[in-house]
Amino acid sequence: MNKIPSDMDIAWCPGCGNYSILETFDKAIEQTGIDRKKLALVSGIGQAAKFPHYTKANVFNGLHGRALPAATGLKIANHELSVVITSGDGDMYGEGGNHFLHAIRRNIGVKVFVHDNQVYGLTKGQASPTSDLGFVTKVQTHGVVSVPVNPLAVAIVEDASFVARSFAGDKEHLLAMMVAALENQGGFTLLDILQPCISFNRTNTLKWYKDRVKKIDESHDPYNREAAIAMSLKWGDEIPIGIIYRSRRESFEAKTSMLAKGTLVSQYKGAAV
Amino acid sequence: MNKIPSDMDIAWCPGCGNYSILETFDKAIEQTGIDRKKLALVSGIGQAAKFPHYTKANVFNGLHGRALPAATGLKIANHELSVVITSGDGDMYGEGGNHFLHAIRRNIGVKVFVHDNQVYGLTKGQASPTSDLGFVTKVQTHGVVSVPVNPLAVAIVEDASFVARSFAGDKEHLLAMMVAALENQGGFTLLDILQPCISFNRTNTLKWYKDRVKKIDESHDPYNREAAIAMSLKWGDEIPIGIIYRSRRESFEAKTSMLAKGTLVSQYKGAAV
Amino acid sequence: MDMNVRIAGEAGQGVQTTGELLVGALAKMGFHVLSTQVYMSRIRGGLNSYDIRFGDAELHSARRKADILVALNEEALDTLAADVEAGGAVFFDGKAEKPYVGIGFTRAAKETGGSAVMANTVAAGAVFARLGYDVEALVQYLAVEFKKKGSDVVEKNAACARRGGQLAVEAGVAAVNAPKSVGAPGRVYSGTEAVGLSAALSGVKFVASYPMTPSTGVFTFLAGAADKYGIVVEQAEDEIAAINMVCGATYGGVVAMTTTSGGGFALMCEGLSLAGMHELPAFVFLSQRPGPATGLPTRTGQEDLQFAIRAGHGEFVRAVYAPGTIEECYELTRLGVETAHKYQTPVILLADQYLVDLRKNIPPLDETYKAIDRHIKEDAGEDYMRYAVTESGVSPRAVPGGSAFVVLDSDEHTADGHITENLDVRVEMVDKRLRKGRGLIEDVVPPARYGAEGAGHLIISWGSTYGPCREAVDILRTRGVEVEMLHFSQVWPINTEAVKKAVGKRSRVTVVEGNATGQFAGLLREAGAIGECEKILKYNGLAFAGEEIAEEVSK
Amino acid sequence: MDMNVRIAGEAGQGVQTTGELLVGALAKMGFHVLSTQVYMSRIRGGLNSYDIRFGDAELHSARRKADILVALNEEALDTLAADVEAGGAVFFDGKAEKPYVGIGFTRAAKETGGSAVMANTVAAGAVFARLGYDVEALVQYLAVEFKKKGSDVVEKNAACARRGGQLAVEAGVAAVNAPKSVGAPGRVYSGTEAVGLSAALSGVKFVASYPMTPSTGVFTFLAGAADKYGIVVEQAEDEIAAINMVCGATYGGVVAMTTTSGGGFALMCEGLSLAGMHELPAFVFLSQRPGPATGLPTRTGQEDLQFAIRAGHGEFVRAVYAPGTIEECYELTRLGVETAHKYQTPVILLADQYLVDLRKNIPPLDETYKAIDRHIKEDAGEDYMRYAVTESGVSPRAVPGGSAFVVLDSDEHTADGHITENLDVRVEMVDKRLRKGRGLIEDVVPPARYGAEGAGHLIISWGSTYGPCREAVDILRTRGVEVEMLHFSQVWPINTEAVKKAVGKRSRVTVVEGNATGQFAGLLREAGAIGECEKILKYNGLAFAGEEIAEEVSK
Ligand SMILES: Cc1ncc(C[n+]2csc(CCOP(=O)(O)OP(=O)(O)O)c2C)c(N)n1
Ligand SMILES: Cc1ncc(C[n+]2csc(CCOP(=O)(O)OP(=O)(O)O)c2C)c(N)n1
Ligand code: SF4
Ligand code: SF4
Ligand SMILES: [Mg+2]
Ligand SMILES: [Mg+2]
Repeated sequence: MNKIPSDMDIAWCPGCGNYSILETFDKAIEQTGIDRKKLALVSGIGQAAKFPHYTKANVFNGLHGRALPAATGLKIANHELSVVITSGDGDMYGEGGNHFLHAIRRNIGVKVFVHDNQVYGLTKGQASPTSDLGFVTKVQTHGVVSVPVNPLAVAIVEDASFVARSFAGDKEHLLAMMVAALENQGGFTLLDILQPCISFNRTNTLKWYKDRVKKIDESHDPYNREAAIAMSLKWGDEIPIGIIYRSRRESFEAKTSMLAKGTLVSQYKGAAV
Repeated sequence: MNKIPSDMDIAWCPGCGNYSILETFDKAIEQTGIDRKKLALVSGIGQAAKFPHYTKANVFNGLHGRALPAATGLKIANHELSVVITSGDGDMYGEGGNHFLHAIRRNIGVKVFVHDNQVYGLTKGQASPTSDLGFVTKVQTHGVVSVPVNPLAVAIVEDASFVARSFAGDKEHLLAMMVAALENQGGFTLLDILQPCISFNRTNTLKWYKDRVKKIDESHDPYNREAAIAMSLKWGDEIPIGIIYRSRRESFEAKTSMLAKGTLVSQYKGAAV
Repeated sequence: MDMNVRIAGEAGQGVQTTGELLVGALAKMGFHVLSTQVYMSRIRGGLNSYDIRFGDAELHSARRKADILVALNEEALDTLAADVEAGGAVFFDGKAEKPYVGIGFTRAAKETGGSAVMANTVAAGAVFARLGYDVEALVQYLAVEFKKKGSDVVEKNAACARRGGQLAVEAGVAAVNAPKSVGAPGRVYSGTEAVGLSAALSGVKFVASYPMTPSTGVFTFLAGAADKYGIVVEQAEDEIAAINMVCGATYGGVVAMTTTSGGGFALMCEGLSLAGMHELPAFVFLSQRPGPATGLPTRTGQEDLQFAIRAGHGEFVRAVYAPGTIEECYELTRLGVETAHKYQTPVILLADQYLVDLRKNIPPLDETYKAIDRHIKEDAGEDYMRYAVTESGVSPRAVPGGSAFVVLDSDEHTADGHITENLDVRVEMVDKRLRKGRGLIEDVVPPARYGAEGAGHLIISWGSTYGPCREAVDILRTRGVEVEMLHFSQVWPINTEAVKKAVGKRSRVTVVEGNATGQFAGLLREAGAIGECEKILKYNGLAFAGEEIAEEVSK
Repeated sequence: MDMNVRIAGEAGQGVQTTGELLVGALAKMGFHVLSTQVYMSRIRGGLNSYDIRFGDAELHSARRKADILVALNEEALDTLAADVEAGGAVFFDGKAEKPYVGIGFTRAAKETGGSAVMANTVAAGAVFARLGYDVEALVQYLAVEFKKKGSDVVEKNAACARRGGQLAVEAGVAAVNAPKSVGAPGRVYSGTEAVGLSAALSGVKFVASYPMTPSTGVFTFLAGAADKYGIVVEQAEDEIAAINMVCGATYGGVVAMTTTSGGGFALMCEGLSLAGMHELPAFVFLSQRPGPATGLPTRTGQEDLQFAIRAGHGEFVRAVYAPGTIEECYELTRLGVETAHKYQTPVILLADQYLVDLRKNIPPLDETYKAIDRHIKEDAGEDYMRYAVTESGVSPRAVPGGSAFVVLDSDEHTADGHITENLDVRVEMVDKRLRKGRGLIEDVVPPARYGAEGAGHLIISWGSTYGPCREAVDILRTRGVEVEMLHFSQVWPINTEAVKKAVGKRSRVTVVEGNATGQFAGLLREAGAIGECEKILKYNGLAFAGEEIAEEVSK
């Protein structure tokens, strides 16, 4: 049941960080006991966005950058589904930036897993919104001049329900984060996963990340917004991983009176209005 | 020269906050000595976006939400122009949200004046991204449930060059802010202007704002990011106005080697490559 | 016989309120009423006008001139007095020189009712005097209308209405020979209401839109109806979000729609293509206004036809409906939603500012809630294939959350929905998707005919030009000119054979459209359905009047 | 005579490198070379192939079968061995059973050159042995090609090439009768390079794009050429930003463009409409791939023709060019940019994956930099009117920063660019904008003819189907079937009279297109330029081969 369709050939490069994310995801689903028939994976386009094809679930593999609105529509139609987005840094923070900004405000209860390799993988190595300054590509021939977007900080100032970072190179940590994210009931849930791309990011390699990631100290209170913002602004020699922020807001679904009597889609079953 | 075309009939409601913004803008241009022939006003669509028609300047009145990319293209074509955007909260933070997020990263040297009336004026009163929680409209019949976007906080965490807030009801303050914004040479410049909409926002009225705005204390150091973030998160009983944040980043134009020898458009004049 | 009353003034002066008051009262009194609106893109100021045409027979179009003009400000007087029929009356809110009748509506309202907002009631009273109708009929209507607001409001309005009539008489206004009541149906609907109501009754449960004139009315209508019908109405951050939310919601099994106009629709093209590939029943209400770009935001036009038909990259099938009447707004909304679900493909309902703002009294629409058949297969089971290849091209539809895994991919995919680069499967899937076009063609709403059957001259209308064309046919007939008319309320796909048959042999074919390039004529030609033809085109932002078309035809 | 060498293997195995090496060497040796690529949407793995067809006469299309297959992995062998001509050779990187020739390219490369990346040089050496060409010609080419990398690299590659030849001989490979060099022009270009180079030479100084296959090549080319030509290349956050940046930059007076494919273009529709309303010379390079939605991201198709022509709400004029050859890529890019500026309106250059990846040796393109005429009026002065009404519809163009105020509005506007709701001005402005269409029609690139003049059977091609159709005409001629061919390198607007004249009376008209619905045939019909016609359509993601069209025609 949790195996990929046997004739499905995984299109990722051997050695790609996406494999550990896939493996860990399957573990997290097992651990949380989520019924795969009630699991919907929504994605855009990119390497990360191919993910849903490689596990067993309902799948909506839509347009580049548009996973969030599709997932929002789906979650509203049937909020009993676990709706998980698997996206890339370009997909979510580039093409999809506006939806990112507004889905957080809405606090829609979807889980957003961003495979953040700081590069456009599928289109062969252009800079992404999270590429570091100076990153050289065939388009950014003199190196990136725009400062990287800080999705975690943006999510925190917009008061997202759950904001965390993990690393594909630390499966144990990743599993813990995925489980926490999947179990979060508060609304918009962001898990940014540092993911080495061996083909196009020769700067932020597995080793580069390994040398820098640092688990967030237990003393950090994710409900403390100020501390969370400060934590989210850290990047460079030390990159904090763990749950950075949590908010006590109510989710969109919880606040929408129309959904109190059951899922929207179930409302066709009963009597006419 | 700085008069509006005599046959131009201003389409704003009598009593609208936009009038003081217009009046103050003309003063700011006078005070800064900006040559109107070198001034380009770029706007999207909305009440605020009609602004460029009511003063004398070069005008690019484009699409709803798309002032920023158009202004970016223009600034790159001719960085000797003063490029000023007059936009609304819906235009800039709603439809235009993705450009907002990325123009800041780019630190393109355009001035963004947002006439923030916390409502969609031109389309008759739907909630905007800055509408307060609970704001009731014909679309948001049970009141707004999404938390307002915090454009200032977002701009600060994205390290914009200049971030300030002012109020249409305090022309003196507004003039000072406009002048400071126009004179800022560092790159992306955001001035969010609280603007009463007498027709569709009966909550955040002139009085409502007057009772709450509070000039930022001189002791505030806009180069202190932490303090700036804390300041930007304030909203409600007390709404700080003034320069909240400044950064020492270099602008896109300054960092682009191609523009070192003069404006891009001037490069047709010289010898062929 | 019929008459045309025109209320004109600045935005914010109550043009619309006065108009609606008269429409309501006259409809209640049993006249046939049809009203249209022309307004500027501003909240206050400018010049707006509201035409109330009413009479003793059904009406289908506006008239160019007014029999009575109520000018609420000087600009209205200056600009519109020339468009009053000879012998017509002009009321002006203030002092006016002869032949204009100066009545201080606002002043009278303040004096009589205590508030300037009742000026429209005073004006309505004056209009009644001119028409020679008993002002008490107006008073009765007001009593019902304002009942909820309490007896004080009712009484003050009654006084204002009476005062208006009195002032008109005092000013020397004589009653004219006005239409007699015929007991016409008493329920007034706008195009907006007919679309919104039908959507709600058809089981639309999710609406995601970004406001844009002239589509916002339907969005707002559905927001207002949300509690009653159990609809989640969400204002999206932009139109791209709106269409993708709709895709997500339909995937989830809910009937969903979005409302937009040209610029917003332009942003939805990629999402439309997604619905084509995913085979999702996305329903788009596209209300046109003149372009390009921002154009004339509050005016009318039919410029987005060919765009609507070609919008989206790659090839996929769709249906595009274009209602011409309030009734068609109601029927085609349901049919559109049904077709989207029957064929699992995007459907567009193409309206325009003229049509959404058109108001008319018609027999009450059926308000029974009856959700359309979503064609959902329950218990699809583990072996479910979302894109099973079928003869009709339509695959059994399951939705997530049940016993099946439902897999959609925007890349080319195998029958189970997973990504593929197998090029034979590609061809099979393209053929499958396009095969749905056959059923869509069979289901096309046949063009409706009107006028002199088989006449040598055929007039073709589509969408909102129906009414004006129909009136033109009647006008021409009174002048002894026999023409036949063919009306298309579905503009895509084109059933070439059916059209060819309906057109038959004619000496003259004229296509009437609200655009500058003759887009529908082009489509009919491409389909091989017609050959050379004449075109009557209008693109100044206003709708046709029947008389205007009759004139053009007679040229 | 000509031969076809096919290199196939996984992404990342050097299929492209090997292909380009052979193309380069064979072109240098004076053969006519034409290469095409087929690849999957992945970075590693899968199955890609690269065809190098070369001979003693100019080539216009790929062939379906190969004379030599170099299979870099087992999947390539299993899938493609069947597509080798009888008597052809199959090389396999490893052990292989007869009749396949197993040569350990990688192993040989490691042993001889010290690194696996030189396996492609070994393979090229083996191919040379099969062709009976002196491997020293390959070595010479390598010496020039790798000069910059130092003598060590050159020597190691030389050794690998020789080793490849030797291994082939040892494996019993016999030389075949191969084409003789004819001193063909030595400069190889891809479609991508021809477009990119032409854009740079025409004075494009600003490029804003969002990456999307198969348009990214031109974007990357221009980024690589930026320092040389003084171009600012900016990766936009999305395609909406890209087109609006282009609008802003052209307003500023700079020649600007964007590159995209179907899905990205869909997002640009509103911006395109803006360029139409603002009258800005926005230039869009639209490289097609199969849809709808994500479709087949790395394959080819011609499915976006009608969308490109109708994209954007409201009505405005545009030109759409569709090059069929490398030379046309070069010429039409400049012409497209020129037309955009001459008429101040958006222009689209429509290519596809097949064409951008096509490589061919042709006489060197003129690399003189000569910016196009931007038609800018200097010193326009205080009284300047951006939208002065003229006979041609084209208003004198000034840019901001000079003596004039330059005012653009996306709403309907008066001649000075300010917003208006004057409906007479509206009509005047629509007419003015659409009047530009007349000049555009006069300037249309006439269709090119080829083959038997006046033959009863006419084949129509557009864009990249040119080459395959042309080859089909030649093939048919050798079989005694005379057909004429008409090639459209501009697909919009349609000059109906010119097409009618060129088509004349034919007993049979066949339109050849890379889509499933016959879009260009539809356009020609709508224009009234042709009547009933046959269609040869292909939509599996691959380009036509000449033989295939010849076969279809003969059916
Ligand atoms: C509208 C649109 N624009 C562009 C593309 C091309 N495209 C596909 S994936 C991608 C970027 C992928 O980067 P990211 O989201 O970081 O994913 P990754 O491949 O790195 O996992 C782009 C630009 C597209 N499919 N659609
Ligand atoms: C693509 C598109 N979508 C929607 C609209 C309709 N529209 C025009 S202005 C506006 C919102 C205006 O709100 P805001 O930007 O806050 O400006 P305000 O009128 O309040 O000054 C909208 C939704 C449009 N013109 N284009
Ligand atoms: S290109 Fe990078 S992200 Fe994509 S599959 Fe390969 S290693 Fe992974
Ligand atoms: S609607 Fe509001 S924002 Fe617009 S002009 Fe009127 S008062 Fe000003
Ligand atoms: Mg990435
Ligand atoms: Mg606003």
